[in-house]
Amino acid sequence: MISTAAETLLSPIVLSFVLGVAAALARSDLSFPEAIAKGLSLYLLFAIGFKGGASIASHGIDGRLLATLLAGALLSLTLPFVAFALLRLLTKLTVVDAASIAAHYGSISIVTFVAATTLLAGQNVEAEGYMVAVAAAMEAPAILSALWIVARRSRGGEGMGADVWREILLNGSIVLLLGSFVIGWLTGERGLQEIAGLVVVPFKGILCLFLLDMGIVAGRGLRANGSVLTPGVILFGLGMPLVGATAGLAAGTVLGLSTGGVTLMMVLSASASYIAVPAAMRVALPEANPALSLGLALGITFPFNLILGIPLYLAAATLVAGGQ
Amino acid sequence: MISTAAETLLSPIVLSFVLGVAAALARSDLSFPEAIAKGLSLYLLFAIGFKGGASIASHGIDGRLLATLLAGALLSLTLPFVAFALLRLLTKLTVVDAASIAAHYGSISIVTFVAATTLLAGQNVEAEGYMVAVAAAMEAPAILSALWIVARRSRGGEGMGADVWREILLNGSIVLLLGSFVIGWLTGERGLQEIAGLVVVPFKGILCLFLLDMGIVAGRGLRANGSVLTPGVILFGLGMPLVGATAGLAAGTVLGLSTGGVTLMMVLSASASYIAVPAAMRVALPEANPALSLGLALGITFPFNLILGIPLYLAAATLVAGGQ
Amino acid sequence: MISTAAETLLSPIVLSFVLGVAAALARSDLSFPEAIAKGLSLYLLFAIGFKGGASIASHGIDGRLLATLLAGALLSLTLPFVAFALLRLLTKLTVVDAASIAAHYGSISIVTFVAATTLLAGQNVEAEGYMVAVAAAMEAPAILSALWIVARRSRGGEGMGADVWREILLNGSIVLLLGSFVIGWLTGERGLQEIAGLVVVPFKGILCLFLLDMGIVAGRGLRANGSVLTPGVILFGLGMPLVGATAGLAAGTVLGLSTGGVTLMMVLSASASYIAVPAAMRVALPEANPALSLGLALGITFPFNLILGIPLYLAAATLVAGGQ
Amino acid sequence: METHPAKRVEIIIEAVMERRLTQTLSDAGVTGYTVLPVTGGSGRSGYWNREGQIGRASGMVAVICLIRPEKLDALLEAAFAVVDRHIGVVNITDAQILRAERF
Amino acid sequence: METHPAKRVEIIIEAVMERRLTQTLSDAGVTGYTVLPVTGGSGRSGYWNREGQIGRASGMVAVICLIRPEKLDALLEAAFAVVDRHIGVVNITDAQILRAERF
Amino acid sequence: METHPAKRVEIIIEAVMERRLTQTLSDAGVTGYTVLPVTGGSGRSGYWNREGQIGRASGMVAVICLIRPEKLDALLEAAFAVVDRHIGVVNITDAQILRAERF
Ligand SMILES: Nc1ncnc2c1ncn2[C@@H]1O[C@H](COP(=O)(O)O)[C@@H](O)[C@H]1O
Ligand SMILES: Nc1ncnc2c1ncn2[C@@H]1O[C@H](COP(=O)(O)O)[C@@H](O)[C@H]1O
Ligand SMILES: Nc1ncnc2c1ncn2[C@@H]1O[C@H](COP(=O)(O)O)[C@@H](O)[C@H]1O
Ligand code: NA
Ligand code: NA
Ligand code: NA
Repeated sequence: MISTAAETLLSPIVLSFVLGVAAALARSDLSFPEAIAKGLSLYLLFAIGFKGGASIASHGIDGRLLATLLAGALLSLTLPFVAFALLRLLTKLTVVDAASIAAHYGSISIVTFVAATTLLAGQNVEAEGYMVAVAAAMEAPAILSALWIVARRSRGGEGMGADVWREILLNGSIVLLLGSFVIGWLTGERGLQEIAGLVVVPFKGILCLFLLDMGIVAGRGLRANGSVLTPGVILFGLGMPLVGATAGLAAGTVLGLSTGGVTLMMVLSASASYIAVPAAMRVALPEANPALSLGLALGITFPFNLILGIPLYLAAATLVAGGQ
Repeated sequence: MISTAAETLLSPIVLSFVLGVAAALARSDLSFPEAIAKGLSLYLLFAIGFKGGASIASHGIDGRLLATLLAGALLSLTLPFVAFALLRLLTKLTVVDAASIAAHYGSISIVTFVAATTLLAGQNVEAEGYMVAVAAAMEAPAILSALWIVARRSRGGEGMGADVWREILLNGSIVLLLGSFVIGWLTGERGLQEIAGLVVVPFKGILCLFLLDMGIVAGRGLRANGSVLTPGVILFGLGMPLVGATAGLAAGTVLGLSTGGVTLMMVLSASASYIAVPAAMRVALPEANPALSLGLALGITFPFNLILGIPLYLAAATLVAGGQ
Repeated sequence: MISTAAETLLSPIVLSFVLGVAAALARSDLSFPEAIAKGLSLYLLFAIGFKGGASIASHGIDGRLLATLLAGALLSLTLPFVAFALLRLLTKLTVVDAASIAAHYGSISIVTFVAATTLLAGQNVEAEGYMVAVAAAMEAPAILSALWIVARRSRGGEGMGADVWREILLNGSIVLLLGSFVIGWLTGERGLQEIAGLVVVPFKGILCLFLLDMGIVAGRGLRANGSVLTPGVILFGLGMPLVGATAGLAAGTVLGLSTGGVTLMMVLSASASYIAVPAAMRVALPEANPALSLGLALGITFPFNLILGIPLYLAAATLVAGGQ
Repeated sequence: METHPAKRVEIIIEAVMERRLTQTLSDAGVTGYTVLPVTGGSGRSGYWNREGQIGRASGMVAVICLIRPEKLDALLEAAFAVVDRHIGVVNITDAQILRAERF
Repeated sequence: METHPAKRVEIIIEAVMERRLTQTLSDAGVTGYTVLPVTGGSGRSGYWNREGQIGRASGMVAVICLIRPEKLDALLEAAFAVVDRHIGVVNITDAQILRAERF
Repeated sequence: METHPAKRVEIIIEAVMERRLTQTLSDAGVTGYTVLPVTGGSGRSGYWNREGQIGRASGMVAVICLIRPEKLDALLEAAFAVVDRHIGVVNITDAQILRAERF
């Protein structure tokens, strides 16, 4: 496991993130235009969805698909309660702030998922193609739980109409991920070969550029708002991934997923959203401090998962689910 | 032909467009930044132009080049009259609106051309490399005809100075298409090999992303302005491509083009502009409703050509021009 | 050498630049969105830095590295004095304008460097991987010299605080270049293979697109402000690169670099900054006319180096340093 | 040239609220508005900028409405309902407009 | 600080007409203007936004001119000639400027 | 709705000077501002636009500050110190604001 961690640390992917953080902390003006950052994220979603679908098309679908989707949604629905309880224990945050953070941690970070897939592939660990769909299924339920917590505990929270729900369920990243998953499924191996020049060849390099940008954003966030990250909050940001990963390990093992699948289930549960949920929280819980949840998700938990978490989860999954 | 159509339908290219339309109709916020959309279109123009030129360089130039260019320009010049007559027959549109639409249909849609080239290549049907230059030659003449119609029939129309003409003839997409065509021609097979990593390897995948964006824009247009598309207008949007394609078939056959060449001639004649002509019409015929012409070109005719038209035109060209 | 020049001239890289200039001079509206242009430049910096680092990792580091870095910094520090003297001799520019231009010419143009590396590789001439680091080391010192000249000769110049110096030394392009150089070094050949699909495969094609954009910007600059380029100024723009290249040739030979290394040392010395220094000059010497220095660097010296300079420098380096 | 008095209302609001704001304005009978991008800013909740961001959570937009003076109150009520709990500032200036028949 | 009265004219017009407008302004002796991007809007001709668009047909821009009050009429005449048949709105506010010698 | 008088100061300045300007404003006690992108313009130093540019040397930005009238002078002094030797224009308009407690 230690050698895996070292290898992870020396992967261009991780180093690119580190470079971004360092540049931002040193106050370099290195930055990506907003349009480029968005373009990179559209690319990653399209590619990862497509490859997931194509992999299903060639490996056949698995009886576990439905059960895994359900398990993912359930994890997303329940983890916010755990996160909320932990936050109330460890910190003095308001109900609204704690609930907002809990929503982030119940949901998932697709780029952590992408990085994990890539690092697993680099060690020849394959996973079920439909884990991409599971990722999509885990994005939204956590929001529901967080709003329910707020509704019960405080008078905050804006009451989310059907309109807001449609918006969350049809948010761009979910639609693109699932849409390209379906396209990959329909066109299969042949479709993959047709567009491998885009979705496979430059994939890892583009992931590096994306992580470089994420590093810059994370570093700038830490520099500007690092002070909101009190020790209790940071402790949560390091501990909650382990709690989530344990839940994911249990679920993945019970479902009988492959080692790679279990690892990804752990990664999803351990990761915290930094695109979809932040926007939803601005709409639904405007009183929550965005610097707090974003700083935590992007500045603490994301690097933790990227650098230490993924090798750790793989080791645990290998131990429990058996060698590959 | 039916199997070709099915294959077309299941190509990632077509499915990406469908995904975009579906996302927009479902009111997802999935969208591409304007800069990325423009960047993708610059890439496609550069790549298709370059490859066309390189193909000429290696296959040698054909006595038919000049005649084909001329025929293209003539088609672009005459088709607007047919389109205008059809519109007056089928719809109650004003002279200015009908003329503006006619300009769009006399001109061409470069992305339809690119998609056709790609789908043809997928079936090992090659075409003359200079069809790219023919596409460029067909962009502008239709505008002239439309303005002539308006000048004769109504008092609208802004009188286009030399200034406006230079602007249309030197519009970015024509210049990039022809420019990269010349570069491809000059640098030949060797130049192509040097930059194949950009203009060949990821080409099809980037086309998918571009069509995804076009689908989103088309779907949003249909949702916002679908009501302007009365049955008569829609009928025109489906019938005019067939009229154009027939003219293209005749011209291509008389010119003695290859099966692929005839198909592309049909595609060009059948397609309707959605970049160059709309901008020109805003300048020259500001009274024309842009939602109408753009909705028709992008929302009706483009998908029709992409999904049904291209396989149909290929079948017709094969029948008339003989197997490959 | 003549055949090399002809080959250079017919490379898609050079022709793309020419196309951009032609389009702008013809007043076409062909243009790249700002975000795309920035994205392309980030890509080039990342790729060239990474490949330089990876090359060191596999070829081992060279005792000459430190000496070469030092020599580069010294050249950057001294060339502005030569440039300033030349300008006072050849033109009637103010002290501030002359000093600002001198800063541009003491510093380097990374895209000229990238183009040279690419053209050299096309002729199987390899260079020391650490030349990328030398390029970074040569960016800033020239600014110091220019400000010193102004401080001594006139009352202009804004006094650059520590703050401004940090800004210049940590400017985005230096940080990205050096950062990716280090990543390439750390991850080595294996890292390069992982992301070759991005940093190698499409590299040359992306360079073409970037040069197309640079051509457009250069052409527009010439059209808008060409009148500031008096004969004396133009003479400087053509002569200074030769002076710089000679200094680079001497330094490279004394250092005992390979033919490729000497050529790149000449290219760096001969080239003029058009990203980092212009921004620094706007801050530090706002009275200097930016149209002048930018027009000269981008409109005269860059094309000169690209088309004539690079083959000339290679020939000279071959002559002096001996065939590869 | 003939000009007509109007009010120019400029609402700087979180990007995530753009659609809600414009919807509310439409419902309040505001027939026209223009949206400008915003790249950064600072206020009580600190400094932000859009560089490198991909989500809409941290950006803002500026919405400009030109309206007849008598419609001002309706517009402000509507805008306030949306802005109230959210980050954002609203300013109103007296303006003159051409082609008043359009407003 | 010393300030001087001026007019701030804001013209929101179709992107395709930008060059024609600024050319006309120059011809009318307007020495300075600034162009801001616009990402979306709504008016009598409905809602639009720039996302995913590649052509210039459907976008707009905002052109801001600061001028001495006495030049206002000339500017408005010039602007109106371009805006007249096209989509667009024009508003004028009273402003104060620094460094009047520049205008 | 209750509104409060304020000043709307719009500073159009070189992009390279943005950080210096906002820093100076903060130092002068200006608590809020918003930065808008600018795509092109024209003035005594000629025409420019951002298309295809990659450096910050040739672009500008517009910084909008809403402030209480009594703070105007302090702001203008601070802004002038930065703008003085640089390209840029400053205009001030009278405005009304909602939620004055925020300013
Ligand atoms: N006084 C002001 N003038 C201009 N813009 C402001 C002002 N105050 C706040 N803003 C804008 O509104 C955003 C949120 O403000 P706040 O809610 O005070 O954090 C800031 O980031 C600015 O973009
Ligand atoms: N009252 C208004 N206030 C601000 N912008 C407007 C207004 N009316 C129109 N616009 C802008 O001008 C564009 C065209 O307006 P229209 O010609 O009414 O469709 C709209 O899309 C808006 O961007
Ligand atoms: N009168 C004006 N109205 C609006 N913007 C202006 C004006 N004068 C100058 N500007 C802006 O300030 C920039 C620099 O102006 P200048 O220093 O006069 O070259 C121009 O490119 C415009 O963006
Ligand atoms: Na999670
Ligand atoms: Na056509
Ligand atoms: Na130099």
